[in-house]
Amino acid sequence: MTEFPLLSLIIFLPVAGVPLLMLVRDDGAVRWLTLAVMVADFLLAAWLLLAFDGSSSAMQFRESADWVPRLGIAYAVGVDGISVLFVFLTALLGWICVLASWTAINTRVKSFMTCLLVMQTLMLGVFCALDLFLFYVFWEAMLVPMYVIIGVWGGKNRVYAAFKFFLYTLAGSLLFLVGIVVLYFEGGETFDILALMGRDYGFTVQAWVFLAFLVAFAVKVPMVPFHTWLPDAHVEAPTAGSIILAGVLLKMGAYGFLRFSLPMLPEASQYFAPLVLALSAIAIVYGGFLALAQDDLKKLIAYSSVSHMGFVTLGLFTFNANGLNGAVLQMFNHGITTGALFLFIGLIYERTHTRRLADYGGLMKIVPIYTLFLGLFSLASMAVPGTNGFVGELLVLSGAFGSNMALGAVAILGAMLGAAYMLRLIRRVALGPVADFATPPPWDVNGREMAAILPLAVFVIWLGFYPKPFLEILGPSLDHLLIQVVGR
Amino acid sequence: MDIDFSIRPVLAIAVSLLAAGAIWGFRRQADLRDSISLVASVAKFLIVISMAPTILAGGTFQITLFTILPGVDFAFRVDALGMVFATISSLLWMAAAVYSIGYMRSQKERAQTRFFVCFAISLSAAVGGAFAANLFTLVIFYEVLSLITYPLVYHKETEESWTGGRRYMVYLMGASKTFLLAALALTYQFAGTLDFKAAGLFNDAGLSNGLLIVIYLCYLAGFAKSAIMPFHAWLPAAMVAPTPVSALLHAVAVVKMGVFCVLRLIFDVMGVRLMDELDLGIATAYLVSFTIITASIYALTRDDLKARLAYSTVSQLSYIILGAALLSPTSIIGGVAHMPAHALSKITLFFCAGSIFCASRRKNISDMAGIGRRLPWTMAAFFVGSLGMIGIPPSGGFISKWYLVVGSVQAQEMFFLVVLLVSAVLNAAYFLPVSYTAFFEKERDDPAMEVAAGDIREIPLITIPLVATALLSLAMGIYPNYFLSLARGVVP
Amino acid sequence: MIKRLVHFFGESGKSVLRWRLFMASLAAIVIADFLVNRDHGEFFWDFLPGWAAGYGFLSCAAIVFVSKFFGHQGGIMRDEDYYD
Amino acid sequence: MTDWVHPALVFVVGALVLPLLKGRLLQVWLLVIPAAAVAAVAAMTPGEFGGFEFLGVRLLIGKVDKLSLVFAWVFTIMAFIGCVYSLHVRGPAQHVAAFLYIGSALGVVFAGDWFTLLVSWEIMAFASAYLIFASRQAPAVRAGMRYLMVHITGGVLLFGGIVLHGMETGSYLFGPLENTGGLAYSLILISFILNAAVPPLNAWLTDAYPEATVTGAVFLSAFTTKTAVYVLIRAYPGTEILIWLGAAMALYGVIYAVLENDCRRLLAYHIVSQVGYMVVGVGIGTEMALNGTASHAFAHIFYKGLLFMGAGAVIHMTGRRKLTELGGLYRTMPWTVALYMIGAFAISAFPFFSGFVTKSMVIAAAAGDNRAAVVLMLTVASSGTFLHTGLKLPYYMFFAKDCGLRPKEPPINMLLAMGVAAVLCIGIGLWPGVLYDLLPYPVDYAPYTGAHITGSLSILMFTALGFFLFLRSLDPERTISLDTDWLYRKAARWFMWFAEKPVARWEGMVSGLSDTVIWRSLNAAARGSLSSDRDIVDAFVNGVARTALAWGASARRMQTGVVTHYAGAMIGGVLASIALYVLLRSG
Repeated sequence: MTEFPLLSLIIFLPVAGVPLLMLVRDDGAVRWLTLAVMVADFLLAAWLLLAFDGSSSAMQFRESADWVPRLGIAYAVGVDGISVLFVFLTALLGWICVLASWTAINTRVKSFMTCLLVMQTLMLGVFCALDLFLFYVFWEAMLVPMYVIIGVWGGKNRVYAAFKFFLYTLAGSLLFLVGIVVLYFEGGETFDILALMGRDYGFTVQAWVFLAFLVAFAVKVPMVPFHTWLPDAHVEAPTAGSIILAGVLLKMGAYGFLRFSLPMLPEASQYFAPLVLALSAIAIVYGGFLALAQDDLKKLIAYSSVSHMGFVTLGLFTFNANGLNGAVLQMFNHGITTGALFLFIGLIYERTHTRRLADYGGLMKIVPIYTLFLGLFSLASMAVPGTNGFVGELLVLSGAFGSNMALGAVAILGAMLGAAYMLRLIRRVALGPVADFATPPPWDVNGREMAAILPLAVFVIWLGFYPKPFLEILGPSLDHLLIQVVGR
Repeated sequence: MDIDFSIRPVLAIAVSLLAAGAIWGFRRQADLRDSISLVASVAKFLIVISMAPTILAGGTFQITLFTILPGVDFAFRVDALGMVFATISSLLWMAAAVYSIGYMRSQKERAQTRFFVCFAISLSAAVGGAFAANLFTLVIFYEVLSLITYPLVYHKETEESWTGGRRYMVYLMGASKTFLLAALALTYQFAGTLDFKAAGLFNDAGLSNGLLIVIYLCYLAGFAKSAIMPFHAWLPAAMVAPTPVSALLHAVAVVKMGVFCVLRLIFDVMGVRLMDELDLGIATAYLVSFTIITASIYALTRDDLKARLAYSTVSQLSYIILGAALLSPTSIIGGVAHMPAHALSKITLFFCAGSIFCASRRKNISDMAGIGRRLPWTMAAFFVGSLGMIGIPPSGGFISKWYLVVGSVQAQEMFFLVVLLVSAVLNAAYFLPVSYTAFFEKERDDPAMEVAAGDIREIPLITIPLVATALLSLAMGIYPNYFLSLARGVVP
Repeated sequence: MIKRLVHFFGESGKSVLRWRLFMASLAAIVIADFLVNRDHGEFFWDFLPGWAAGYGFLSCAAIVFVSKFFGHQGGIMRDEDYYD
Repeated sequence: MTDWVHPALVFVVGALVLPLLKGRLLQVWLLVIPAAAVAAVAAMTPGEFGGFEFLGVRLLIGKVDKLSLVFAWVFTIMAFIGCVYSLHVRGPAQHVAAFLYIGSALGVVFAGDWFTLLVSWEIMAFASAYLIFASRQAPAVRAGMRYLMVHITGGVLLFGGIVLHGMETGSYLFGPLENTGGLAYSLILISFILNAAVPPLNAWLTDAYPEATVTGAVFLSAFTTKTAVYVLIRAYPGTEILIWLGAAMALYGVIYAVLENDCRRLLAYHIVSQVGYMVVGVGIGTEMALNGTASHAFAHIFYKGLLFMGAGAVIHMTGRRKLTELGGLYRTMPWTVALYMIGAFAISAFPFFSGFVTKSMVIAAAAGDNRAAVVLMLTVASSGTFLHTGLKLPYYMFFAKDCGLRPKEPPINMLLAMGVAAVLCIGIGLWPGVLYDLLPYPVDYAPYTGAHITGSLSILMFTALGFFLFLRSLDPERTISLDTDWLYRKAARWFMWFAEKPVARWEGMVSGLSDTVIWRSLNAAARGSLSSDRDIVDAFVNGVARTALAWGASARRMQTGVVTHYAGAMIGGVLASIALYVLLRSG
């Protein structure tokens, strides 16, 4: 609709910031510069969200230019109701990550910020890409900065974690690539996603490709049993890394299902739905139990992500409106909430240098404001009515019940576990007698941290009471998707 | 049935929220802080009662703030049932506000600001639930109430109170996170809406009876606040809280919220017709009858006064549900009228328990021999309260019991007539001994007691409100029209 | 005057006199019972002079012994601390 | 309510004001209120007053006819006497209770509808119970609790019966019940005869009255059973079963009285016996029988009051209540003896005493109804009455062996009260006409026939003869007698066992579930899945990872974060797989 290449601007603005970084020496300046870039990017994303026409399911803000015409590869970007949300989410978390690593990262600041900026571009690219090859490039390239972030600025055991992360995702992406190639040939030698959606593939092809994609995405989501890289990665990653991982990277997998598996391989999707649903249900409960058993804050949240992403995949494969809406909303919520929770753990870790649940207690008394928000996000994560989590969970569960009673029942168990481990977290960390910490209080959140927290808090409440605008943006695209999957 | 738009429901909820903020703000000046609760409680009551005339005239107030999900609004609607609940909670908050000031100060309790803040918010939650126009809104406030009362339960922060608090959460959150959530999801998926409808939500959903029954049972279990056995254990566990909490919240606001939800479920979610067709009404009636009798018998064995009161509450709540579940107009009136009747009497009894504790540090009935001479007002009020629980005229309890009994006869269910009568005798058997021990048994001065019998005194700030509530409970017996006509408004 | 009357019944010295007076009154009553007119009555004993005297005496005896029998043999009479 | 003042209202107002008064003022008030009540009754004319709508029930709190007036008269006068008798009692509490008690009894008497009846009935139970609790002895408190529980149970039965009745007939107006075979009929009957202390429902009375305060017992003896008789007359006239219950009851009381050692419990058993006459009267249900019942109740209240006052005076002065511990008091309490004996003669129906003109009416009614057996039983009972109240009790209390006590006469107010009662006992005996005019139905009965006088005299005097002959075997023994209260006293213990053992255990188990089952199983499952995750899933992956690490120096270098090598590895993998696919496709 607009000639102005808004999307490209959004995608490449962060990278464009990198050379600027090279010009400045002082770390402080680097931080400020990065922040400026990220915020600018966020503002653009916000403008994109506002300018987006929620009434249509079509791809908007499309741009395309030939790239390798011989192979039918093009540079094509565009957003529909689904991806625009994640562009926005990514942009939002971008500058929050900068704030989160403001003091946490004090070695090789410039390189770190560079990684962040590159990462940002690649993630945005993934959500916007309308060309399968382009998508894959972004998707693969993302590994590198993430690997570096974990491997360089990570904790004691970072090498192990980073390598594990890499191994998993590489294995996944290779299969993904194979799948892409198959689609390329089967779909008439083009990488144009929309075109590929239009094609009708034979069932066997669909099945094989679906399985290939399934592994690729399952690793990213992650789904049981491909989840074990997640806790290690989270534990070792610096705060910003965790936020990106939880907030955005995990969404890639689900986004992959939405973009490719469901619309391109509907029969296979329906055929394999029971498998995915089963895995999701297992992930929900299994993740919940694992979270309940953790004694490390980051691990706890990491496993809770496994459980929550289980809800997402569950919702996706119920193939009904409630389920899909819930799933996408849940993706967005999870980005906000879990991102926030990792941020909070980062904040407290900076001060206490411990993540063991046992070392905490009575934060309510010494850092009330911090605890207040921690409580808010924990409640959101356990989906208390009035927070964003509840809306998503309710929709997903409705969908689950709509597709299969037993499925719903299992998912409910997961919801209950969510309450259990989150309440345990609050009880241990915030309430009770004050634990004796290495660095003595008082050290409540400062203005900079507040700036990072508040927007997230706003979204928690907003989506909790008034998710309508988001659902309206999603609505048409998901209806369209639903038609693509079951409509035929 | 005219519907007016009005901001008043929102105001009624907001006023105590604002108060909570103000209390936090003035946490340094104790007097100012405490007076805020008083002012807020009066204001809240006035706002609520200002809606009474319209409601009594059969009208309703409505205000829709915005749409949450398709078919789900964030909206408030004031009708007769909600008005009953809102009236008693806001009315009794005034008494409780005075009482808790007296209590907390005489006890030199810790963390008073937190206490008063949570207290005020929980009142908002209660009234919010009372005025909720649909399940979603209702559940929001339901959960808020569970969470905000948690700090009040573990208030003392002793080992005992932590375990009590854990049980509280395990039951309330557990039940709502499993059963209630499931019920909501099922309802939203199959009925497509969560709005209250007098005819019920499932009429054109075309669900199998089995599924409907499952949904109903999920709701029933999910609203664990109504303390139907076996989902009642959180209530005795919550008795570790300071007495004002037990009094207003665990005798009035929280438990009534649970019962209120069940009544909403019966009247506005399932709908009377469906309840009748699936025989759910009668099944529920049998379930709660079991609760009524068992809880009463168990109360007999408790020597700790608050525990005895707690189990009496468990059994009395089931009276209310029984009345509704019998589905006969008169029994419904009885059930609804029993909400205020029980609230007035039970809050009096808890106030008395607290008063005794503050004055004498005694918790066990066996230690209260002859205390009636020392605390005449308190124990007299206690006696009046017990009359209400047994259902002896001229207490309010008699009125509701009359309707319940007439209703059960009307419903052709002699069994429940027997249940009601037997439990009345049981109530007498566990309440009257308290009075006669206090008044007629010889005072023995045992050195183990913290406070010697000699220096037990009434504490004015505590005694005045409990006498007031006692008089109120009598007043309802003599002039029940306000609540009765509201109750009539509930009958579908 | 009342005092004297009461004491008359109490003092042991007057027991013989009391006994005689008592007997005399009994005799008087029985005689009177024969003199009064019995024109109407429901049952046969209403027409028997002296019936009442006998019946009274017998019922007295009956009450005393029957109830004492129940009390002792029927296990109705128990120690005062039976219940505690 | 201008033309009509409910005497109950008078007493309630009186009770409300009482706590404010003390000393002389209190005593004056104690006399003014009953007097005012008597006046209110005197000013009353038959009719219906104070009708209104409540809870959708048509109420009629004032239904005045001759029957209610008789009872109103006797209640208010007895109230006056009782107040005089208790003038010396300090503190308002007991008086308040007494006033409420009397007031509620009057409420029953004028109740025109079941609802008012029920309300008064319940209040009566509580107010009267206070008079028992008030003596504050441990046994009294326990007995009071039993009394209260029994009456609450009775009230509950009445409650249920009334509701059922109201549902059956659609009207709550208080009137005769016809036996429709419905549950209501029997429920109400049971609750009524429970209050009338008809065996086997009599034990509450003989259990509790002797434990009451000295003054309280006087009121108790007057009101509860008599209100029961009143409502029986109203609701169950001519109910066959009542005749036999009544006759049995008359003997039951007498038989137990023989065994009794506690003076007031002995008198209590004679309440049972006397009420038996009234119940018989109700059962017969002829005009004469009902007259007899009403009048006997009227007379009974005074002489029984007098007897309790006498026994009370002794207890008040000596502090003892067992016949075995009393005796020889006549020396110092002649007036008490004399006044007591008047009551004794009245209850034993000596000619020219009140009992003579009322009891005989019931017996005559039975005779008129051709019930020989009943007549004989009642005659035995009256002989027994004299045997105990007229002979045994005074003999062992005032005469017999000397217990050594030399108590003074009771306070003057007690003597005065007894005097008034005595005057009434004699007055009614001498001028029965006055009473007969009050009765509900016209009376054509002349008590004073020669045969009747000589007959009763010989029965009584030959009873006396028997008494003196069998004196030894009548000696009181230090025992208590088991009555039907044994049942619920034992049952209560069994029930408490049931509550404390099975129920409590079950409850503990259920409410423990959250901790024992839910919480534990959750944690167990959590720990289980944790270990499985570490030892199975992750172990596998780590195995792969290690091999991969061992796979070459490149892996070593990887850790330094040199990116190009991955790129290399990646691309290699990609190319390999594509090649593979192309191969497959072409093949």
